[in-house]
Amino acid sequence: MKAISKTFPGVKALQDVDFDLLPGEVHALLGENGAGKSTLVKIISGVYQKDHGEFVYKGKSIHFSSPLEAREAGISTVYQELSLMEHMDIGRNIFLGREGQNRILGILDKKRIYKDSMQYLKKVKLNISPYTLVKNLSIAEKQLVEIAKAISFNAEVIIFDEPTSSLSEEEANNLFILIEELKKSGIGIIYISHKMSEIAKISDRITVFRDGKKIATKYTKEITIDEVLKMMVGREISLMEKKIIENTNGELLRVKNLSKKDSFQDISFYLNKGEILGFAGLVGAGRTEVMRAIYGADKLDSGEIMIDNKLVHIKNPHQAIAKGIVLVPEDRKGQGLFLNLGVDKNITISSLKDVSRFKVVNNKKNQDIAKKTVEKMNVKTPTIHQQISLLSGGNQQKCILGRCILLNPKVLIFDEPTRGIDVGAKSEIYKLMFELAEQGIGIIVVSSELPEIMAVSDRVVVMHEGKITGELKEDQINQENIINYMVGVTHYV
Amino acid sequence: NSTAGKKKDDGKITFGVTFQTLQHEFFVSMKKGLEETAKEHNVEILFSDANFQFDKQQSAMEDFSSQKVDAILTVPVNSEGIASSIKSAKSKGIPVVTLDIGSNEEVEDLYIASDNYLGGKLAAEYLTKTLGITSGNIFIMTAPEDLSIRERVDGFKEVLKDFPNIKIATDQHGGVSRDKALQITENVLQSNPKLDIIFSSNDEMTMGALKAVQAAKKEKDITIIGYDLSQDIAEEIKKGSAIKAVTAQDPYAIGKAAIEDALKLINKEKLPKKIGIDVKVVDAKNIDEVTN
Amino acid sequence: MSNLQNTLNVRSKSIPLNLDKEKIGLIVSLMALSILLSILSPHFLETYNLGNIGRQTSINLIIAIGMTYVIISGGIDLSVGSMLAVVSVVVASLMKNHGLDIFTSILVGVVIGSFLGLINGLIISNIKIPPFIATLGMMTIARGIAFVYTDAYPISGFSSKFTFLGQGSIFGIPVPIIITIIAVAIGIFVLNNTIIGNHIFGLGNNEESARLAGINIKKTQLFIYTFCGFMTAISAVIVTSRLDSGQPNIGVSYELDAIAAVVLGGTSLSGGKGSIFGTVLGALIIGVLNNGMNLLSVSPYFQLIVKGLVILLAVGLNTIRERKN
Amino acid sequence: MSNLQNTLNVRSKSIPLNLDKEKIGLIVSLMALSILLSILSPHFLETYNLGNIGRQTSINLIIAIGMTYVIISGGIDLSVGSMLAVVSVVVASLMKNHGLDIFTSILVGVVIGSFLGLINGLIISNIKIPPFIATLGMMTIARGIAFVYTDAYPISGFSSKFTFLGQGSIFGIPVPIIITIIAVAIGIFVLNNTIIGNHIFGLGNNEESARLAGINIKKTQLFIYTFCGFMTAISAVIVTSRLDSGQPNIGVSYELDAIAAVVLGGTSLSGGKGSIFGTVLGALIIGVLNNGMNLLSVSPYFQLIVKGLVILLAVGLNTIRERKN
Ligand SMILES: Nc1ncnc2c1ncn2[C@@H]1O[C@H](COP(=O)(O)OP(=O)(O)OP(=O)(O)O)[C@@H](O)[C@H]1O
Ligand SMILES: Nc1ncnc2c1ncn2[C@@H]1O[C@H](COP(=O)(O)OP(=O)(O)OP(=O)(O)O)[C@@H](O)[C@H]1O
Ligand SMILES: [Mg+2]
Ligand SMILES: [Mg+2]
Repeated sequence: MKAISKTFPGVKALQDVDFDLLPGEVHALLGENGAGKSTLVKIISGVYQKDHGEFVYKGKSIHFSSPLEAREAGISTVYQELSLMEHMDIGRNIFLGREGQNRILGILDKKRIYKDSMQYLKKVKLNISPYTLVKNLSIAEKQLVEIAKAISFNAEVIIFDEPTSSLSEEEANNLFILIEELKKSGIGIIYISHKMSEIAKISDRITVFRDGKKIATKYTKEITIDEVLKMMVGREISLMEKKIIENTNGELLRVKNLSKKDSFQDISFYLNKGEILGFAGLVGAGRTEVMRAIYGADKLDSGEIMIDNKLVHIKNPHQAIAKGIVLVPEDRKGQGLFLNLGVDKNITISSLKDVSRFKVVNNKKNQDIAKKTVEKMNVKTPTIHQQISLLSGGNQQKCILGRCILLNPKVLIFDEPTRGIDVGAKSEIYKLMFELAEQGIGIIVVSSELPEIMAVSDRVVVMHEGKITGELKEDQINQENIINYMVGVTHYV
Repeated sequence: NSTAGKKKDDGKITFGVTFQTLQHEFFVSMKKGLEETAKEHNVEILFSDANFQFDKQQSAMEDFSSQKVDAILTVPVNSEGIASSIKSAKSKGIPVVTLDIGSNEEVEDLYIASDNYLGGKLAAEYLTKTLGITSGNIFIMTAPEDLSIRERVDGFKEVLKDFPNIKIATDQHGGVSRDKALQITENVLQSNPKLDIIFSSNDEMTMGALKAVQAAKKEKDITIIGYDLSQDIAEEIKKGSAIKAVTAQDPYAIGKAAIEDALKLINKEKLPKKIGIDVKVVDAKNIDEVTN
Repeated sequence: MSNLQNTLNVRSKSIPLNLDKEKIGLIVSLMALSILLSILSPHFLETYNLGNIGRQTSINLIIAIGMTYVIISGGIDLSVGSMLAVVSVVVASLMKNHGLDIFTSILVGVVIGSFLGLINGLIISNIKIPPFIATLGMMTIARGIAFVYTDAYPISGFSSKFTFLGQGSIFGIPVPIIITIIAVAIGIFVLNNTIIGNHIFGLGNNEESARLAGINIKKTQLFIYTFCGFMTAISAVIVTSRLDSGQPNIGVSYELDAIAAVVLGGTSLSGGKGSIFGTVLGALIIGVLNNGMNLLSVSPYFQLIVKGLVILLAVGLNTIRERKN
Repeated sequence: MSNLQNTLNVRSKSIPLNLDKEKIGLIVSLMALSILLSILSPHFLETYNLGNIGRQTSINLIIAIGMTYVIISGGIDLSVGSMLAVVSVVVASLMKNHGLDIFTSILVGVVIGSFLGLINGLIISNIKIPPFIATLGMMTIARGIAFVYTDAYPISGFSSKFTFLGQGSIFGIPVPIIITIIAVAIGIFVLNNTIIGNHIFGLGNNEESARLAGINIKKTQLFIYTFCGFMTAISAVIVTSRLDSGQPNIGVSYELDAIAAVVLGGTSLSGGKGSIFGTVLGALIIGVLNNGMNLLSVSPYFQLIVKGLVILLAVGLNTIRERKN
């Protein structure tokens, strides 16, 4: 691939990227969130079309206009987002769309489907009947089914976009053995992951992306992890320093022994006024679920929540807001935005009460508030009536932040606050967090980006498989310590 | 042969006709009577089908008023709701004739119909006197939301009072349509194995009842008396099926009379307020002369 | 003072006359249809006929206002026709059989209509039965209630004060039209200028986002279906007065007319966007079409075909245009 | 998961009857209802009455098979009742007025039914009008066509060979029941054992993922709505034969009965899951309920209330149970 570029509204996802893959090689893509890895991979697999550049496959310049074409040409992909049919069984999922179109009368060859599926499931070491419905599987099992599906195409190129993000160590190791086998049979593999140890273990070459640009391609053997990290982060994270608040004025929030079956157990921590508490952990560690439970979005099985040393019972987000807890959800599109509505309505929908009398909204005041928020948050939008779906991700995120701040929270929980957001916007959001902290608001930041956690947190809580494995303060906060807790190693502190 | 009605500038007389439904053979025959007679008299007719919706009928009558028709002929969706529409049309100087069903406030200029209550009585008398059946279990298939059907059933039951040995096994809603009546009769036959007689209060239900009786192979055991004649029923009576007789209205005659009398009405001829069209019981003996 | 501002505000901005392309398309269709009809029939443009169109449209339009709320929120209400019948017979029976005064009778009727809507809302928000099924159940049950309550007899003949509501005029404007205008104004105001109106849009856009934004989903759904029941009850009073009769079998298939008006007016069946003004246009197009076909004496069977084609055409053109953008 | 479990799993799940908890719940409800009725009415369990239930259920059930496909795919078909009327009058008129033989008449009728379904499919897949609106349009248009075609007269009186289809028996089993069993078998087979069946589920689960998987969405939708038209046409032939008459006004509100059967049977209105076996149970529950209420002479108005409550109850229990898992 030569000089590939791709622009989305508001984001230059890829700029002049070169990339090559040899048969029988594992080529790893590295880079922070939003660096453009998935975008490149989606161009290769025909989901997106490149804006510029050339794509050469097996010696020929080629263009895929649909995922189907790419797959037929021998490129198969495990996407970052799962795409299985929940109400169908595993076998049917694996063979959906290619049940053998040439058979007379279009009758399903069930025997083959389930027998072959069983084979592929064996390869990924998933010991489950292919008749099991996908909706009954855990996330990890679903991920394995996606992988089984990808290898079932007998492709020449297989792309894995963060395949281990929700796998246990053992499951991941099985995958590595499988990848080794695929490699031996001459298949080229593109592998994306945030986990350095994996990359070191299985990849032959590494390409590092940063902000849509390719930084370098190196042989794995010739480079150290530290060097890679430096390339990934690259820039100095030159953020505004947070002013240390002299006296953190005591405790704001305390949770005790929160548990929810199959999600998290015995979660206890506290948050002080003006403090920023980071929550680190691998994807699937259960951080989101803890926060949603505190916010009343999901039910808790047991545990206590105290605000200002008073026990509170929160049954839904409405009550949480009334008690001063506000959550910025991780899935912007699915849980935050109202895509058909304007910027103004998206910003003010939670705080209409403040500009209302007898439930009638003073639209003028409301518009003023929306306008002020847009200015304050530096949202780039032509007018405040612009439909929010037309804004770039970062600007959308700022609108949701604006909405949350209008609620005058005591405790503000950010779940992946900068997911898919460009560098400039990121530092603006950090700046905002610091400002809020200075005003005495307690902030929790859940993030899968270590640099982010390290840059903003006064204190870091680390979770692993639904449990808190450690808590780090001040000079203890460094990459090594966090990663250790993240993978479940517990140290003496 | 009558050019009596000529008075409008364009020389053409126009009547607006609203039906409660045109999805029923009875009214389609009436429509034929109206159309053919209108042609004879060089009258133009505008048709509207309310499809059993009261307000749709009202709208149609208002629209006719807008068009300044010379008279409105209406088969009310029912006798209760129509009065206000009639009054409103009359206030615009348009005479109104009701067909088959009258308004309960009797505000129309002319009401042309067959007597449903009498028809019900005639049916019962045919059963008890002509056929001489004075005992047994009877299933009466009704549809009480329809006033004319209710009158038929009331008339029928009135006569039955004198025959205590005829027991009403069940008295059920026949669903008005053929398919519903078929299903209901099947079930009634099931719960009343000793049924002897069925009285059905409209033609489609009569056919549904017959099909159920035939399917149960009880054609020999059960006597069906119906109300209203349709082509299908005429065939069955001729064939000598379980339908022994029906009270026949003459919808074509109602239509014909409607045009003729409406013309008289706009020429200010004197007319009685109500004109009755004959009903009679039709059985195998007189079926040929009636259908010809 | 802020009240004044509010009012001004209403006038200047939030009035729905937010004339986007879609609405302009509808207005053009409506005008084209009207011009065509006024050429084909000399009676079409007469004042009396315009009054007819208004009176005839009012019943559907008032229901369609409630239906717009329901559909914007991502739901559907199949039970409006049956609820209308229940209110119609209750109001009639209170006046006629129980000798209550007009005002109380109407009040009770409206309360009952709203209550039936509330039950819809409870079933949908608490038991979480999908709106299609919940209101399908209510449709059957309420129809049964209307029949059982009256034993299938219509109840007729009210005082002229009552029939004035459906048949009378004030300053030459038919009362049903005046009521409709008020209902439209309320419908627009609540949807655009109140908290709950904003929440309805939020709910229809994305239920999960709405919940996390602190919107009380249950309360919002209860309001929506109650409001739809309320509007249906208003419509029921007009029908009852117009017919001078409470009818247990009135309103059959009214839900389809109301849904058609809403969808013609550009409100998306998948929820999240729409406007009352669009619904007004949609209802008017249907009303004008019906009136016109009557005036032109199109065969009643053929009218069905034309109506179906017009719905497909209008929605189809819209869909095609949207896809092009 | 252990090996034993695996084998069990494989065995139990490969049978299409897939007896999950939901189905067992339905079977229990059906049996409870039947036991209750056989206590209340001595005639309920007689062979002849069971035949009645079968005959009466067959018409709804055959339509509901097609409707199941539509709903699993995430759509809806409101036009089945009107399509049924068109086929009914066409078949009747071909035999009676045009003197065609039975076989050709039925064939043409079935082709026309499938063709109307195909048009639904074309409107939905190509113009992308939502199924609710597309089939609402077809519902109105097809009804109009049935009336225009016959001028509203029923067409009656066929040869006994034809009426045998609706009224006759083979080895004591009513022919409609035999036809229904074949239709059910086809319905189950196509849905579970063919590629297109697999694609229907895929489409209903997630249209976008289905497209990514290379499923031809248009072709699948065309098939689904054509199939629904086809099944409706089969049902139309049975109705016509049972009534010995082609009726332009038959089938009004049949869509609601069919949808109710499908949803009672556990097929989700939001698509992606469901089964023909569930639909069979759903249709039987409705059929037994109707039959039982007739046997017990329940007032028809009260029947409406009971029917609505049963639908709400069945779907409600299901929803509550699902939420608990
Ligand atoms: N469909 C889209 N529309 C608009 N912007 C997009 C779209 N897809 C991706 N982007 C943006 O393009 C940029 C690159 O995204 P991409 O998914 O390639 O990142 P990534 O390197 O895979 O990150 P991650 O590690 O989070 O998976 C991001 O800023 C993202 O917000
Ligand atoms: N949609 C889902 N369905 C089923 N299980 C889920 C789902 N989302 C998360 N889980 C499971 O819940 C657990 C916790 O996930 P959660 O999203 O809370 O983790 P997290 O630490 O916030 O990770 P992330 O970085 O993905 O947000 C994991 O075991 C995961 O497999
Ligand atoms: Mg990615
Ligand atoms: Mg998370």
